[in-house]
Amino acid sequence: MSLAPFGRRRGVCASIRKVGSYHLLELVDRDGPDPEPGQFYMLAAVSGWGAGTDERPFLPRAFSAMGGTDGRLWFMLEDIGPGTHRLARLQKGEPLWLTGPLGHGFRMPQDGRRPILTGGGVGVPPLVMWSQHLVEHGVARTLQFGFRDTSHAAVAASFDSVQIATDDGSVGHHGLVTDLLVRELDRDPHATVYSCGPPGMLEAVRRLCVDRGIPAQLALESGMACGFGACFGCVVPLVDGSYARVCVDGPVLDATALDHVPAH
Amino acid sequence: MSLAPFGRRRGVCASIRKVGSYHLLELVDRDGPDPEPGQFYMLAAVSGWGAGTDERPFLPRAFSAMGGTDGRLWFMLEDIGPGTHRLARLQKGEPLWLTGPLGHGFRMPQDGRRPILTGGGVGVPPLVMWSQHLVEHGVARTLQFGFRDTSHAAVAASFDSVQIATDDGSVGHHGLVTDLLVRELDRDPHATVYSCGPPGMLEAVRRLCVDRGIPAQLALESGMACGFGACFGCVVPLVDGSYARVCVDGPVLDATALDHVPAH
Amino acid sequence: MPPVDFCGMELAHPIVNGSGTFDAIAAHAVFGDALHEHFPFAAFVSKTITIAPRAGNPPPRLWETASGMINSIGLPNKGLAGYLESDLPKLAALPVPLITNVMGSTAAELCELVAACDEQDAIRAIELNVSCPNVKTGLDIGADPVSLAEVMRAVRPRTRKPLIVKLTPNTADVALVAAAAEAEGADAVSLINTLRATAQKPGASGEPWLGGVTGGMSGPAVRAVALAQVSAVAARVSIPVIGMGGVQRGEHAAQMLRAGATLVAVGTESFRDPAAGSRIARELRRLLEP
Amino acid sequence: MPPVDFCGMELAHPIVNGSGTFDAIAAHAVFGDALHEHFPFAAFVSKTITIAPRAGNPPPRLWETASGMINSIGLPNKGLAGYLESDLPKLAALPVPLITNVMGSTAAELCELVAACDEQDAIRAIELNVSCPNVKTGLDIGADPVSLAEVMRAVRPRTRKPLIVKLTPNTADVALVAAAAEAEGADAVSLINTLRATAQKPGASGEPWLGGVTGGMSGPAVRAVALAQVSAVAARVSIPVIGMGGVQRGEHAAQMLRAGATLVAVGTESFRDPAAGSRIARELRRLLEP
Ligand SMILES: Cc1cc2nc3c(=O)[nH]c(=O)nc-3n(C[C@H](O)[C@H](O)[C@H](O)COP(=O)(O)OP(=O)(O)OC[C@H]3O[C@@H](n4cnc5c(N)ncnc54)[C@H](O)[C@@H]3O)c2cc1C
Ligand SMILES: Cc1cc2nc3c(=O)[nH]c(=O)nc-3n(C[C@H](O)[C@H](O)[C@H](O)COP(=O)(O)OP(=O)(O)OC[C@H]3O[C@@H](n4cnc5c(N)ncnc54)[C@H](O)[C@@H]3O)c2cc1C
Ligand SMILES: Cc1cc2nc3c(=O)[nH]c(=O)nc-3n(C[C@H](O)[C@H](O)[C@H](O)COP(=O)(O)O)c2cc1C
Ligand SMILES: Cc1cc2nc3c(=O)[nH]c(=O)nc-3n(C[C@H](O)[C@H](O)[C@H](O)COP(=O)(O)O)c2cc1C
Ligand code: FES
Ligand code: FES
Repeated sequence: MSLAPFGRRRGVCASIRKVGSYHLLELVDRDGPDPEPGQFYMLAAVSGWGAGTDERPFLPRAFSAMGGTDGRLWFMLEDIGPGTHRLARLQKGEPLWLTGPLGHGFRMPQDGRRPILTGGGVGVPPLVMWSQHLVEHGVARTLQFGFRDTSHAAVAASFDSVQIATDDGSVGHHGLVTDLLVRELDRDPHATVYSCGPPGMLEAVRRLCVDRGIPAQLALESGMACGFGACFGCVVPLVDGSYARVCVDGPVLDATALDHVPAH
Repeated sequence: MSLAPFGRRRGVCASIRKVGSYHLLELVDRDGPDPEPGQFYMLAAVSGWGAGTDERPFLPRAFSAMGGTDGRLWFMLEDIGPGTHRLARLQKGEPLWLTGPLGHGFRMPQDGRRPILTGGGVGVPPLVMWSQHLVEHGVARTLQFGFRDTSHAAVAASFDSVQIATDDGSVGHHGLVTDLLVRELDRDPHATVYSCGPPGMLEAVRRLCVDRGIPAQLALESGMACGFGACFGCVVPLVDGSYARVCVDGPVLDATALDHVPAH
Repeated sequence: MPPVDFCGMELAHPIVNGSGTFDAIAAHAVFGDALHEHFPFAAFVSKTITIAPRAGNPPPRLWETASGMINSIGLPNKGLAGYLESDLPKLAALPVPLITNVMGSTAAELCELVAACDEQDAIRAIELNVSCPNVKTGLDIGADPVSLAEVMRAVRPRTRKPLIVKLTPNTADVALVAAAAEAEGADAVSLINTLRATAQKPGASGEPWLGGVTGGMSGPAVRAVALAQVSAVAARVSIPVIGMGGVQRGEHAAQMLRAGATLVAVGTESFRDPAAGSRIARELRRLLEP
Repeated sequence: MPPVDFCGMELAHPIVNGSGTFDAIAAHAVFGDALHEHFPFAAFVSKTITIAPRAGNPPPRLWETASGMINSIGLPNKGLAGYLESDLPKLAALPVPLITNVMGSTAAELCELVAACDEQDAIRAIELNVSCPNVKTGLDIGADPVSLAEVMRAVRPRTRKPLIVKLTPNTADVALVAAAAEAEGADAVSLINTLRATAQKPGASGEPWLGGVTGGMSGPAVRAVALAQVSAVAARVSIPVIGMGGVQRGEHAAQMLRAGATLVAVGTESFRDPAAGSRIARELRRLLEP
C-alpha cells in the first residue's frame, strides 16, 4: 500500500477529454507517490465547488486511479451528480485538491489461480490498472466489462483483449457481464475474480463466487465523507455482524467477508 | 418609475471589461423596460453562485444601472467580496439572473435650481446615468467624483466635464469630493444636490445639505436580500423614528427625511 | 395536481408563502398587475402583526451565511389597527385566500389579536407566531409545551376560524409542542420558523453585526433540519402541517409532502426569485403528475 | 500565539478536534509518521466510547446537504474494555494530550465510564457526550437542565480529572443547560454537537435515506447557529468553553474565541482536508499576531 502524504494538496488538470459517456482526466501530482491498483483519491475542484444542484458538492469525491506514474495520475469518471459534473468541467491547467493514494488495493492471485477481472461502468478504472499490473508482471488475465450501451462501451475500445457485454446488445454479448463470468468459471474454476462496478453487479459477483467457493476481491464503492477513516460513514456490512470502512479496510474486500453489497 | 417584469429573468453578458479598479458590464436584457436613472437591478450568476469564500454568495446582489436602452444594460462594479468577485468573472455570452429595474430614481430639480451631482466609488453609475439624462433634457449639471487613487479614477476619463478629487491627490483635487461640493455651494447655493457613494461620503453630503437647507437626493446603498420590499432587511433610519426600505422607498431618498446614513 | 383542501379552504396548489417573506402590497407596487395575474402562492400569509405598531430592529438586519441567511428584522408592522385599516383592504383584493399571522407576548394580547381577526371576513385563517418569549419563563412560548398549552386555552375560544400554530424550531422536541397545540384545539401547525443564529462584525472587535444582536437563519442551510422537524411533527399529530425551511424547488416541496405536510411554504427562495412560488408549484405538479 | 491553558493542560494552540471526526489510529495507518510529526490538533479528543461495544448504524450513514452534511454513524466503538485495551496505548503515544469522550444512557453507566477513565494516566480529561435520550423523559439528557444536573451529581464525584460536558444544540436554551452543568461541577463545556436533521431517498418513496433514519447536521451550514450558542453559553458561564460547528478557517476560529471560547474544535472540515487543524491554527496565529 502506498502511503498518502498527510493533508490535501494541489494537483493540476493536465488534460481532460470525453470518450463516449465518460471523462478521462489526467492530473499532475508532483508530490504524491504512485498509486497501487485499487487505490483511490479524494478529489475536489478548488473553485466552483459548492455551486451545483442544492448548493452541492460540499465534500470531496472518491475516484479510483486508472493509472499513475511519474507524477501523473489518470481517472475516468461519469457525470452523474454535482461533484462529477463539476470535475468533468475542469479546464486544462486548473488546480484541484487531492488526497491520496488511499485504501488497500488488489492482491496477487494465490495457488496459480488465473485472474478474471470482471467489472463495468465506473468500476473500469481500478481493473484497467490492475490488468496492466498483471500484464507487466507476466500474469495472463481475463478482462471482461459490462456497459449500458455503445456510448458507455466506447471507453473499452483501446483496451487489449477484452470481453464486452452490453445491456442493449449494441456491443459484444447482449446481457450481463456476469454471464461472461459464469462462462469463464464454468470453463475453468481455478481462478481468482477481481471485480468492481455498480452494486447490483458486485453483489451478483459476490454470490456467484461465494456459492462456487472461488476467491474474489471486490473493489467497493460507498458514499464517503473523508476517505481516510475519520468519519465512519462509508461502511459495508460484514458476515460477522460488524461493519468495515470501505476507505481504510477496503476498498478491496474479500467476497467471503462481506455480508452483502449494499445498494448505496 | 419603470415597473419590473414579475420574477427573475435571464440576461446575457454581452461584454465585460476592466477599467482601472472597476469592471464595466454590459448585459443583454431583451424583455425588460429601460431603467430610469437611480434604479437598480438584482443580479446573480446562473452558474458558480455559492462557491466563493464561506460558500457565498447565496443571495443576488444590487447594482445601479449606469445606462440602459434598446435591450442593453450597463453596470459598473468593484470586486470587493464573493458576489462581485463572481460577477466580475462573467464570460461574454454567459447567462445571469436579473430582476428589475427596481426602486425609485432621481427627480428633476425644482425652482430652477442647478443640479450638482456629487459622488464617488461605486456611487458613480447612477450619477453618470442621471447626468446623461439631464444633458439630454438640456439641463446643465455639475458633475464631481471622488476616488481613492488613479486606478479608481480611471473610470472617469471618458466622462465629459467632470471634477475629480482623489484621496491620494494623484488625480484632480487632493482631498474629499465634498470639498468640491462645498466650493460649488459657496459659489452658488441655488442648487439641488444628487449624491451616491460610500456611507461616509453620503453622510457628509447629507449633513452639509441639511445644514445649508439645500435640497439633496441621496441614492443609498444597503445590504439587501430581495430588492422588492419582501424582506424588510435593507432599512435606513428616518428622522421620524421609523425606517425606510431602501429598495422600495428608495434607493433615492431626500436628505431631510433621513436620520443618518448608516455605516453598513 | 388536484386542488388542496386546507382547513376548509380550497387551494389551487400546495404552495404558500412563509410569513414575513413576501410583502404583496410592496410587490404590487414594484411589479404591477402582473403580480396579481400570476400570483405565486395559493394562499397569502401576512407578516406578523402585533397589537402596537413596531418599527423593527435597527440595521444591519441581514447577514448572509453559507447557503442561507440570518435576518434580524424585529417584526416591523403597523400594529393591529393600522393593519386592519390600511393593509387588509389591499390584501383582501389578492386573488387568493388570506391568512393573518399574529404575535403577542401574553395570552391577553393574543386573545385581542385573534378576536379582532375573527371579525374580518377577508381573513380566512389565523396563524399564531409563538416565537415570542414568555414573560415569566424567558423561554419562547412555542419552545415549551406547557406555556403553549396555556396560551392556546385562552386563545382558542376567541375564533371559529382555522387557527394555525407556527412552531419554533429552537426547542428540544418540536413534536411534543405540536402535540400540545393539537390537544388544545389548533387546526394546523406550521414549521419551521428560523433557527437562532448570529454573526460578528468583520474585523477583530467581535461585536455583533446585527442591530438586533441575534437573528434567525433560513434558506437551504436549514432544509435538512426542517425536514426532520416536519417529519417528526407530521408523524405525531393528525392535524394538517405546513412544512417550510429551505424549499427552493419542486423536489424539496415534494419531500415536505412525503414527510406528511399538507402545504409547503416558501420563504427565503422568494428573495432570490420573486416568482419562486409559481415555479415551485409548477415543478411540483410535474413531479406529481409524471 | 502563546500556549493555551485549558483546565490545567498547556496546549500549543487553541485548535482541537471534534469528537468522532478524526480517527488518529486509522489516520496513522493512512498517512504514516507524518501524521504524528505534523499532528493537526493541540489535544486529541477520542470518539465517543460506551460501556458495551457498538457496531453503529446500518448504512447509508452520510448525506450531503447545502454547505454541510448529515451523519448517522451511531457511535460505533469497541466498548470501554476494548478502548482501554487496544486504542488507549496508541492514543497515549500521540504527541498531544488525550481527552476521552464517553456516553451512557444512565447515570450508572456514565459513572462506570468516568471511574474507569479516571484510573488511566494517559487520559488527561473526560468529555461527557450527553446527547443520549434519558430513559425516563425520552428527551436527550443534555436537552434538559434538570436531567443533566441529576446525572452530573452522580458522575462528578467519580473523577478529579477535568470533566467537560458536550452540550447538544437541540434544546430550547443551551445556556440554561450549560449553567446547570457549571453549577454541578463541570470544568468546561463544549458545543455544538450536530443539529438533528434527516434526508429522504431520491425518488418518490419518501423513505429515509439514512439507515439510522435521522442524523446530525454539521459543517458550514451550522456555523451561525454554533456561534449564537457559543456566545450565549460563554456569556452565561465562567468555566472555559470549547466552541465548534462549521469552523473552516482561522477567521472562524477567531470568531469563536471572540465569542468567548477558550478552545475551538474542528470537525467536518477535517474530512475535506485532513490537515485542516494545522492550517486553521496557522491562519489563526496570523490573525492574532498581525
Ligand atoms: C473508492 C471509490 C472509488 C470510486 N471510483 C470512481 C471512479 O473511478 N469513477 C467514477 O466516476 N466514480 C467513482 N466512484 C464513485 C464516485 O465517488 C461517485 O459517483 C461520486 O461521489 C458522485 O458524486 P456526485 O456529486 O457526482 O453525485 P451524487 O449526487 O453525490 O450522487 C451519487 C450517489 O449518491 C447518492 N446521493 C444523492 N444525493 C446525495 C446526497 N445529497 N448526499 C449523499 N448521497 C447522495 C445517490 O445514491 C447517488 O446515486 C468511486 C467511489 C468510491 C467510494
Ligand atoms: C441600490 C444599490 C445599488 C448598488 N450599486 C452598486 C454598483 O453600481 N456597483 C457596485 O459595485 N456596487 C453597488 N452596490 C453595492 C453592491 O451591492 C455590494 O457591493 C455587493 O452586494 C457586495 O457583494 P459581495 O458579495 O461582493 O461583498 P460582501 O462580502 O457581501 O461585502 C459587502 C459588504 O457587506 C458586509 N458583509 C460582509 N460579509 C457579509 C455577510 N456574510 N452577510 C452580509 N453582509 C456582509 C460588509 O459590510 C461588506 O463590506 C449597490 C448596492 C445597492 C443596495
Ligand atoms: C426576512 C424574514 C422575515 C421573516 N418574518 C417572519 C414573520 O414575520 N413571522 C413569522 O412567523 N415568520 C417569519 N419568518 C420565518 C419564515 O416565515 C420561515 O418560517 C423561515 O424563513 C423558513 O423558511 P425559508 O427557509 O423558506 O425561508 C421570516 C423569515 C425571513 C427570512
Ligand atoms: C461523522 C461525525 C461523527 C461524530 N461523532 C461524534 C461522537 O462520536 N461524539 C460526539 O460527541 N460528537 C460527534 N460528532 C460531533 C462533532 O464532534 C461536532 O460537535 C460537530 O460535528 C460540529 O462541528 P463541525 O461542524 O466542525 O463538524 C460527530 C460529527 C460528525 C460529522
Ligand atoms: S469515508 Fe470517512 S471513514 Fe471512510
Ligand atoms: S431588500 Fe428586501 S425589503 Fe429591501
